[in-house]
Amino acid sequence: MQRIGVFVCHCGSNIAATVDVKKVVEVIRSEPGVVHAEDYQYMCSEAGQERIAIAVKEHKLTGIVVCSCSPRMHETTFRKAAERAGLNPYMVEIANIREHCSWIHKDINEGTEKAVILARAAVAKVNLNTPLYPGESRVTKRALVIGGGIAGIQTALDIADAGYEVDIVEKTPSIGGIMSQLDKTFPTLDCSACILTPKMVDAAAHEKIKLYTYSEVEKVSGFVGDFTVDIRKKARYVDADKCTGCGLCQEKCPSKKTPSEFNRGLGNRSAIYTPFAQAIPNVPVIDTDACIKFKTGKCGLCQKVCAAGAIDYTQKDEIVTEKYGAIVVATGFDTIKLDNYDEYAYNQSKDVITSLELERVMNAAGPTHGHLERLSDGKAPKEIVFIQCVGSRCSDDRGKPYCSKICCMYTAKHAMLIRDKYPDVNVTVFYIDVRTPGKNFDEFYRRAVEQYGVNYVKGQVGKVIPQPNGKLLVQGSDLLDNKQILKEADMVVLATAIEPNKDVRKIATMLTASIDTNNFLTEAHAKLRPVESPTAGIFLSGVCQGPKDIPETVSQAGAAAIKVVGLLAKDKLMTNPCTAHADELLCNGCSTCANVCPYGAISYEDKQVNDHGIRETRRIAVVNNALCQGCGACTVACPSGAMDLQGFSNRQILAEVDAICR
Amino acid sequence: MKYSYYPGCTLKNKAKDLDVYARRSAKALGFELEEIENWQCCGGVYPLGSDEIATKLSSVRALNDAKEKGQALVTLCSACHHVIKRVNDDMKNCDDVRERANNYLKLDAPYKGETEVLHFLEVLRDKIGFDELKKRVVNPLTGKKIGAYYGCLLLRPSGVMAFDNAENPSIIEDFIRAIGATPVIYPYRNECCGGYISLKEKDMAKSMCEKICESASGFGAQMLITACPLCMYNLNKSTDNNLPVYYFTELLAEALGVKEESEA
Amino acid sequence: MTTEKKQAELIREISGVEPLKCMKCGKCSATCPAYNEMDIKPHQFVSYVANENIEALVNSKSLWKCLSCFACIERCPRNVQPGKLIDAARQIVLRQKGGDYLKDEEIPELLDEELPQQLLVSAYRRYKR
Amino acid sequence: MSVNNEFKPKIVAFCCNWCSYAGADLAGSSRLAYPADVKIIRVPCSCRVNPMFILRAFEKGADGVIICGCHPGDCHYSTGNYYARRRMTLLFSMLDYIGVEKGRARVEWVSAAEGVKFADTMNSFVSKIKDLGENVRLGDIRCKN
Repeated sequence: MQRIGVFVCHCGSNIAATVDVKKVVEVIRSEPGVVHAEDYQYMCSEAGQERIAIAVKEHKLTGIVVCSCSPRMHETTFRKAAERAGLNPYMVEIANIREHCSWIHKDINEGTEKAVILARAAVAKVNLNTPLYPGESRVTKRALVIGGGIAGIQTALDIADAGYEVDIVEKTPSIGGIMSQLDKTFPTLDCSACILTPKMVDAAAHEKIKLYTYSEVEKVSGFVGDFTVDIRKKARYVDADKCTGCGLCQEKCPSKKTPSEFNRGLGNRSAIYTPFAQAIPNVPVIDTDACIKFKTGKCGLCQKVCAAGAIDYTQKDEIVTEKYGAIVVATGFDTIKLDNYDEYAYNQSKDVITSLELERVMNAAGPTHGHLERLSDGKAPKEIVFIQCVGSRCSDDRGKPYCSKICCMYTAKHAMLIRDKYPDVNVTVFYIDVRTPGKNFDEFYRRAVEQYGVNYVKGQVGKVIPQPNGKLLVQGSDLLDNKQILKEADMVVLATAIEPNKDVRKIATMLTASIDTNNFLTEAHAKLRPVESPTAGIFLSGVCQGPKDIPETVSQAGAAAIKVVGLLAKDKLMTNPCTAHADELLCNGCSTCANVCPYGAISYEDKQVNDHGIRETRRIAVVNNALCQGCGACTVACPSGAMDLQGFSNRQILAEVDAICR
Repeated sequence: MKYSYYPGCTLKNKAKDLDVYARRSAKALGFELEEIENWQCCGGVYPLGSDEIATKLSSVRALNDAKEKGQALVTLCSACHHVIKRVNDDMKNCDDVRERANNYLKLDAPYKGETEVLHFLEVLRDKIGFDELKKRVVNPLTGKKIGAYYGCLLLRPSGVMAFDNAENPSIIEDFIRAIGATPVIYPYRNECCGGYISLKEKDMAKSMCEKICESASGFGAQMLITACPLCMYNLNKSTDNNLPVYYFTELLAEALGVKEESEA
Repeated sequence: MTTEKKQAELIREISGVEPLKCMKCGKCSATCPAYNEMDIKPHQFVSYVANENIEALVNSKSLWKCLSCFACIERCPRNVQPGKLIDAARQIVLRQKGGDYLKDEEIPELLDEELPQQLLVSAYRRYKR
Repeated sequence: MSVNNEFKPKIVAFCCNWCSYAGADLAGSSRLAYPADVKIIRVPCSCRVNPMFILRAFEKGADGVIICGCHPGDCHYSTGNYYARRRMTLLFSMLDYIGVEKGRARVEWVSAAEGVKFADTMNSFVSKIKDLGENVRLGDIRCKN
């Protein structure tokens, strides 16, 4: 029989207001196994934990039940307290009488009654608890960063600077990401390339960083400290060791009609290409869908002109398998497709563009060489309308329910840059709210209005109406004047919502990292663990976790890096002891459990058993405790009832059921 | 192929052309429109109030009639299509409306939105196919520049109507291409003509239709086509025939070479 | 409960619209083809109901100017459906005695040769109980 | 007091640690009320819920049992909720077969972000169970006083 101590927390008035804690203490004393019960103002405080230690000693406790907040909050705290008092930490159970009781019920009788039942269930469970001991696993001292945008680059640089090896896997031919497509950055208006390119070069040159560009993560297995990852290096058809990056092949390539991804489809590129001039690595790839050689077998011009002999049409995809201790997801974002917003005439008019397309139009290396012009006729615009929140803050299935966060600032930036460079161009911004929290952000927006004369109109646009004369009639609300405005514009720029990169769901599935309904990766804790995934060993960097601008991305990248470094600095990790195990006498080696195990943690061994005096060799399931994550799928699948889960055993759960139904 | 057919009040009267040419074209294309017996007027306007039942019953009767015959229900008039399609959606998805309507009607078997409601244009697109239609055209309207006028009722709300992209539709343009003519795309094609407002507020409807016609002409349309008698009426009132308006079925019959055919 | 509060609740009930979903972007008013004819604008329908300012709403001429073209409903990013609110307000008026907006004796002079039945039927449903 | 006569159902909710238990926590921290009749048992994953647990609950006098897991595709262990879904489909059809009313047992997907859904789900489940009344079919008569 256990000797159980029950500790009921008031949590100030959070619990005590709707649960009569004294009554709980009084009632629970008579439960089997309970030898001590007390209440205290704040059990999680140092004094509260001290009370546990004293009680363990005084009453020779073997098990502890804390009736308090959610175990997701303080289970670890109380386990550590128990451990300090000399108990096995897994002899502690929490009865959640705050989130699951006091906070949702108003009536004190009802709350007290429920708290007692929850406490009873926890006592019933502890009666069956056994000490558990975590195992150890090793840590591979190398990190993987998935995604080579500013988030991935910064994370990799910070990890590498701390002395650990780190690989970046980037699916496009160059690192740089969306930031490389931007012209200027807010709120200081530095040129994006000027601040990004040096970082790209640093990453490429760093002796601890290895770049896998034009590569994708194919398969992930293992667990924190010991991941095994297959990386597919897609065939570039260009030998990176031989290529000098002279660019002659791109110049001579006769297939030049493929929309350039880098220029957001506003210009064309050749079939053999580097996405942009500062690409890293400066090694082109052949787009086989566009290449005449691949489509017809004729051409081969690039091979002929390549003095270095780097073109190799026979190259094949290659799979590289690497080991990592930690993985950082930095897959970034893209703008949403605007097919659900045809009232803004994006698909009907070339002069309606997204803000990211405007970045390319404004950029000297872009399709118009930095001249602001209408894409339909090349004419200089005189009247430009910006529309905010296109696809953001939409709860109607057409767009995204969240605020994309960066649009207010980049629109102010665009408006300001245009008014600065082309003072004769009028700029109107239709906005719902201007959201510019951040250092020097609101000042920046106000400068656009006060110094640059940008006309901000509070109200959304209903429709953009292309006119026969080529102009665009913008029909919008002016809510402050209570008017419907019709404004003739030459160009319309849509602040298009951003969404996580399309591949993130696939990657999250491989990593068993959780993801929310908007495809943003979920943090382990929204406030206190914002750069970690709930899956151990997986970290988050940049927009894959939620919309953010460059300064925030860089900060988060650094935070993710230090978390990775903290992990890699350890030689050994403790593993979760709540794992499955098979009862050797009951197991018949049928393989059902191995079939349902998502981690491949179960294998079979021929073992000598002594079944009530009968000695024989049987095929028996063996669980690898380092691989088992403790989901329990096998325990239910097992036809003979041999499989059970430590910490959540059949008997423990049944005891809880019985206690609740009593 | 046989479809149940709901003509609606106006097609028996002021909009006979819309009906007659549709029937002839259907015959030429090898499908039959079997008129629902004793159909009642749909009311012309879908009742938005969630507590309205009586005003939805005539549509339910027609829908149930088609269900009992195991046929899809075809409509021509935009307003009828709008009302019937939305009532059908209520019967399928709104427990309260379904329960109350069925309690009232006491049908042999309760109606639960089983009938497929198709606009004639959807039959052409989804059942016949515009490629097939193109093959059947004997008298292509080559060179004609036609603006499609959708109006509001066919397209909105897009979730229920599921007719086409409500902001940038293409079904009538594809139809125009199939009969050999050239579609003219203009931005006001899905803006309202004023609808019923023209009874009492003639100027309001007129100014709305002027915008539509001006935009269409501006983009080079020589004529407009529509599926709705009320749109037709409102547009005609404001164009002074500078921009003639036709029912799409009339051009269809012409292209199929059955316009002049006497009804057998 | 005041009459206005009751009526506001009735409007919510008839329309099935939750005015609190509105984020006040004004897209409905930006989209409305009858905007200039209205005294209370589409985005205000929502705030009038939310604020239980029903007396003004039911006396508004906007009730009779809305075309039910569903543009505001289609384009609303929050699925608020202001068009349904104004329709419910109209229902409240029509369901009262003498609430009809169209008198039988007005009709003959409104007719003309081409006028389709559909127009009369629709107008009856819009304007009369 | 009339309260004493009111039927207070016993309801056991199995919640997976990663999504639904966190969803219940969120319901709590958002102060979203649902009846105290619901008592939650934490399990690592919905796939840990053995049909035996549910039968035992009914046997011991539970009036309703609800299993909550991560949304399909979002399971922390990738596939656990799919197993749960299949197992429970089978179990429920068996319960139906032996005469336990449909609706006494339910599976719902509640994410860690869905505090509102958790509370709504519990409210609707409790009212369903109240409609169904006391569970008599599987109760072990030996357990009765």
